[in-house]
Amino acid sequence: MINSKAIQISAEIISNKKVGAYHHMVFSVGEMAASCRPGNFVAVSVGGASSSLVLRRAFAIYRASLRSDGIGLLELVIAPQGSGSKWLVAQDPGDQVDLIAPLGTAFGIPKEPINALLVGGGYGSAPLFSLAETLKSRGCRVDMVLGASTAGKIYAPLEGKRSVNSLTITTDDGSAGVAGRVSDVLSSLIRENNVDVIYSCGPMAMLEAITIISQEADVLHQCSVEESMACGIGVCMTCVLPVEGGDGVIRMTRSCIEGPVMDGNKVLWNKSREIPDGVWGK
Amino acid sequence: MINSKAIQISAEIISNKKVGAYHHMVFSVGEMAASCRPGNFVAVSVGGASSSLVLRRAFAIYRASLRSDGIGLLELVIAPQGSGSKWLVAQDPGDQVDLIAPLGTAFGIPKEPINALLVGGGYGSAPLFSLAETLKSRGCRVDMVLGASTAGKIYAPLEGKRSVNSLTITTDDGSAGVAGRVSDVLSSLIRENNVDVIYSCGPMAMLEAITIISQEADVLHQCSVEESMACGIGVCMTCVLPVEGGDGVIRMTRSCIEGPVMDGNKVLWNKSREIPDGVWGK
Amino acid sequence: MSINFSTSIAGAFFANPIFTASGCAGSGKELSHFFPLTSLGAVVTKSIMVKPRSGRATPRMAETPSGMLNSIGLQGPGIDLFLENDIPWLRDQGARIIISIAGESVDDYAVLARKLRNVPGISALEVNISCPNVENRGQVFACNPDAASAVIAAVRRNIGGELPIIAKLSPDVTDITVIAESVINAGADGLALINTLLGMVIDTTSMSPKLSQKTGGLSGPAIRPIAVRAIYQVRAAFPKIPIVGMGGVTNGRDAFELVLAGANAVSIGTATFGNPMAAVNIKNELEELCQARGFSSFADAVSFAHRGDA
Amino acid sequence: MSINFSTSIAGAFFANPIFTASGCAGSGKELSHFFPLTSLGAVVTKSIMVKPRSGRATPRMAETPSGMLNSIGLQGPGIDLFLENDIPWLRDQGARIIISIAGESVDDYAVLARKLRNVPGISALEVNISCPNVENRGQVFACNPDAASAVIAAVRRNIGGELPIIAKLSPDVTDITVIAESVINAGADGLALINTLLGMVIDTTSMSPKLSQKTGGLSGPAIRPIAVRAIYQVRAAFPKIPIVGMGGVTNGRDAFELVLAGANAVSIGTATFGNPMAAVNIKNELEELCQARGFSSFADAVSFAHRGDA
Ligand SMILES: Cc1cc2nc3c(=O)[nH]c(=O)nc-3n(C[C@H](O)[C@H](O)[C@H](O)COP(=O)(O)OP(=O)(O)OC[C@H]3O[C@@H](n4cnc5c(N)ncnc54)[C@H](O)[C@@H]3O)c2cc1C
Ligand SMILES: Cc1cc2nc3c(=O)[nH]c(=O)nc-3n(C[C@H](O)[C@H](O)[C@H](O)COP(=O)(O)OP(=O)(O)OC[C@H]3O[C@@H](n4cnc5c(N)ncnc54)[C@H](O)[C@@H]3O)c2cc1C
Ligand SMILES: Cc1cc2nc3c(=O)[nH]c(=O)nc-3n(C[C@H](O)[C@H](O)[C@H](O)COP(=O)(O)O)c2cc1C
Ligand SMILES: Cc1cc2nc3c(=O)[nH]c(=O)nc-3n(C[C@H](O)[C@H](O)[C@H](O)COP(=O)(O)O)c2cc1C
Ligand code: FES
Ligand code: FES
Repeated sequence: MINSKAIQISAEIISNKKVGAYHHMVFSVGEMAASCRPGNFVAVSVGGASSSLVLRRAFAIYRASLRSDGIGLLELVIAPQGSGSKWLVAQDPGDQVDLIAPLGTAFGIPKEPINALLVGGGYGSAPLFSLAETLKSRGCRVDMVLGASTAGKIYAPLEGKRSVNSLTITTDDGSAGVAGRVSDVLSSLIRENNVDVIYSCGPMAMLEAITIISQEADVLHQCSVEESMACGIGVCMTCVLPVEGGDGVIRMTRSCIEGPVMDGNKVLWNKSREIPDGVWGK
Repeated sequence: MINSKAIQISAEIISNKKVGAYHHMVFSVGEMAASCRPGNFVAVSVGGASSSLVLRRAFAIYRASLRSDGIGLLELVIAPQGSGSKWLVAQDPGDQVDLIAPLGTAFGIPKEPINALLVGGGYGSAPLFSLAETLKSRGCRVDMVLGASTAGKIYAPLEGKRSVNSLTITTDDGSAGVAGRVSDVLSSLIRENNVDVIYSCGPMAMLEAITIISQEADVLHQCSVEESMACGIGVCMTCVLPVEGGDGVIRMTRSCIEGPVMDGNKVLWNKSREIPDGVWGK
Repeated sequence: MSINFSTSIAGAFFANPIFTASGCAGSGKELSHFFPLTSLGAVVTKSIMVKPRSGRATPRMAETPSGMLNSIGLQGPGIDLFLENDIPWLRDQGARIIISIAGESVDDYAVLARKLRNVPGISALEVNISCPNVENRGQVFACNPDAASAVIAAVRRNIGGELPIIAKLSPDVTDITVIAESVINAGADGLALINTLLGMVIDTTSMSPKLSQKTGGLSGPAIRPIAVRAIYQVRAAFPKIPIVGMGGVTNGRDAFELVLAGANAVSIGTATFGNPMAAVNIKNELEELCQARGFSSFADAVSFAHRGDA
Repeated sequence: MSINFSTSIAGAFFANPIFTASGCAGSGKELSHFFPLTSLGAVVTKSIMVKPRSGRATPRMAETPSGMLNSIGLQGPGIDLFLENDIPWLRDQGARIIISIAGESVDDYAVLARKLRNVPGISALEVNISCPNVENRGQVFACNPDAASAVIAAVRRNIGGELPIIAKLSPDVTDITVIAESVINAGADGLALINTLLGMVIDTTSMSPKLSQKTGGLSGPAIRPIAVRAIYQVRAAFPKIPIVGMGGVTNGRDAFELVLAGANAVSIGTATFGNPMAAVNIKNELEELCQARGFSSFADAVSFAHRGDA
């Protein structure tokens, strides 16, 4: 079922700052901020009154906090890509935006202090910093790997860096950190830090690569997937991917409702534009 | 042919002020301002980058002036009606708008000093004030009648009033000036002021009523018509109305090219959603 | 002044004329998080098939100017699980239910009709015939008058009783009134107009069709002028047939447009993706608009744009 | 790196693949105020008929979400005045000319073809068959394979010589490949896809159809997914037939989409109303895009989305 805390509100933009390739945007959302968990996302209406854009856009919640004076802030990190995200980052403080949040599943937080490795690709780092803070507050060891094609696409704010034990950066072009992909550095980090759980967020190909490594290393892997979403609230069936359920049956599963955070080992990473054999109802 | 001075430019909004039911908007258009004549119009692109609005909107030029320092200003008076005009009046100073101007025909300015009666309905007063100034500068007597449904829809700025010999106001609801329609006061004004030419701009029904009165009184009638326009530059054929040409043939004539200012006596005011008999090619 | 805002479709009564569109509201569960389903005239469920169905591979959607393409491929649990889980839940909500069915053969539809004939609490059956007919080289039933009427006749024979049958037509035909006539003759009590138009988007980066299935159904405001035209044409040809209109309705004005053209009820599809409250908002706006235009009964507004027609 | 950006349609050569769309640029005069007509591949003139024609009463247009309806009704001076005034002027500009013709009977088309057979300086003939056939209860020629092929056969017989005939098809049919096949068999050298879709807008204030003629043709970005699908389908069925694509193209990306689907040239219609420079901008953007995707020749990009098809 849909996240039971989800509400639709008109939120005022409090700030909008360009940070590298991204925009960091803050919205005033009142008490709803208190019900957001790391991993949840928001669905934002884009384009304004006479827009040709009919669908909402999904963005991971970077941070959400309800202050003691009752002001609730929700923060997003947005990569301007197509017309919707470009419209959003062009809005000014004081403008209102219609958003629905919190949506989807959250990263599972262990009861015991464990060793966690957080892996983000591009803007996929967005939900990981609040996750890191939560894990730290539970006494976990938190190491982080962030990868991107190039230095400008690494989103790693200062205050974020402080909340992790170590931060490794990889870039495809070597312009920052290790030249290569996040998957290149994972195995050694898992070994060195005795990792129990990998938390990841980023492009699907990266999540697939991490799944393979996590299976070899026999560690848990919670990943936040990213499928094209038309509604974000579970009614359109566009955001599905094949996932093995608790009953062992593989179903085309809505990532906006049973995700975006999923058990990486249960996902059939299918990039072949086909329904894999064995899926229920094929 | 298309107005030979027409150019397409990206113009910065200099100011945007609400005045009664309208918005008075000023655009920086450079030297083009010098080629605008009373009666010409502009075609404005509306809705922004991801807009669902595909057509330009036409607005009469309220005033245009090229200052000695080279700054050219173009002023419009805009009634927020549907999505395009509402979008336009919601833009802020500093924003850029794509516009094409000057377009269409201008009011004919007599060489001799004559007695002119200017008649405007609603925002139809927009082009009449600069016309009044021009006529005054040629030594003409200029009387003006402005009508609207209600007081708030009379657009008659102070500086405008100064440029006319008399100003009569009519409102349907009697909330300002004479209760009734502009056509109710015309005959007596024509007589009293010895009017030679009527210049008019407003709803088509008003123009038709004025045509009848002008024919009875045997005065010339130049009117600015308002047909739905898709392109404003003569290529779509949506803006036509039946007009008798110099050769006596009635043709479906483009009001964006051979108008908006036309000889009222040559227009077949046809409100019956039919092509009148006698039109060429019927 | 209050207005009689109820409507009826072939004897089935609905408190108001705004429905969900099939496939755009699941079985109502998620939307019930945002509003009580009883506030709508009816919930039209996602087209259900005989067997469980995985649907198509992703990508299943592409946004288009003022619209979208989808190729969900009728993902669903199959009629048995649907009747076990979804229908009881909907009944518990007190919602009016219209069940949409889809098949790959005339026989599929017959099977579905038999499974539904004694199910209590259903107000009407919507028969989605915009499906490829596996027995006829995949030609869509709704694109052929004979195939379309064969489906409706089979449903009519097997459904028994009073349940109104609404045939949902595709606009992808040369003359929609021909298809309308054939399904009416075969026993349809009402029509749903329109299903999506066949469209395609090519991704200019990968330089291949964006959807895994290449083509998909175009919906949203972009197609509203087609929906209005189709409804108007069919209404002109069949003055009495109940019509459920749909296609690009996003606000009360749009719904009113379809009503004036001839719709006795209006289904809301794609607009819900942009705004979960869309259907409820549209209902309120439509009611206000009908009142503002001086109608004391919604029924008087239906087909009003035809007044004065020969 | 420069690219061979020329294209050819059934032997007619064009320096670049961007044309105006018929009815959206008059005879080029007004646009020539904004850019030299020689910068486009061709000017496709407004469909001309045998006699002068007043067109329809206003309102003739309504804006729709990401599109517009029009019912101009083929206003024009008739073929004689057209050949006297417009064509010499266009030739003087050095523009490549494609003449679009329209008729109300097969005979009209035959007459037009004869009038055009010896006119110099024309690159191709576009035959607009989306017109009501007065001899067949007003059914649109393009909606019936026999009527469509009768028109093309008549033009073929009467035009003589080498002038390529491009048949312009309507998307308002159940299967556009059937119409394509019939006109190809009747002698069409190329196809223009697509004409507008039949739509309607009802004014919710007057509560009547907004256009004087009730229905009108839907164009603009809203219909682009339909155009891409139609072009793709026809290209898949007829790998060699030259196709002039059109429908909702507003920028280079859109044009590229139609090219990948199978268009050998792309006509720009409604976009010109929003921006007189649209066609020229699109030409420049398309050339850049083809280069950016690594094509050294425009021809290689045509139908590229079909690579790997069975
Ligand atoms: C759960 C989730 C979390 C996300 N978090 C972030 C984030 O924190 N920061 C960020 O910048 N982006 C994030 N994205 C991606 C973001 O949704 C897309 O970049 C955005 O939708 C693109 O919209 P557009 O209008 O700019 O592009 P367009 O290409 O014009 O979009 C067209 C359509 O495709 C969909 N679409 C396009 N790209 C994507 C994509 N990558 N994922 C899903 N749908 C897509 C859009 O929603 C829209 O419906 C997230 C996506 C999901 C599903
Ligand atoms: C020559 C001319 C001069 C004009 N001068 C002014 C002026 O000075 N101030 C002012 O406020 N308005 C003026 N108008 C009217 C103005 O063009 C319309 O109010 C405006 O186009 C409405 O656009 P919209 O998006 O708000 O409405 P919508 O109803 O959303 O517009 C839909 C479509 O219909 C067309 N349309 C709608 N109403 C009109 C109309 N009344 N006239 C022409 N086209 C219309 C629009 O251009 C658009 O293409 C003028 C119109 C013309 C033709
Ligand atoms: C994602 C999606 C799924 C759909 N699934 C179905 C379906 O299962 N059965 C059906 O009859 N119509 C289906 N439709 C069509 C809609 O019910 C509706 O007829 C169409 O989308 C036009 O309405 P709209 O523009 O309001 O969306 C679907 C449409 C969409 C967008
Ligand atoms: C105002 C208008 C007039 C048109 N007139 C004609 C015409 O005379 N002949 C013709 O073949 N097509 C005509 N068309 C159709 C266009 O040529 C084109 O096929 C269609 O509009 C789709 O392209 P677009 O979306 O780029 O406009 C007209 C379209 C519009 C909008
Ligand atoms: S995005 Fe609509 S069901 Fe998930
Ligand atoms: S508005 Fe297009 S021809 Fe006049």
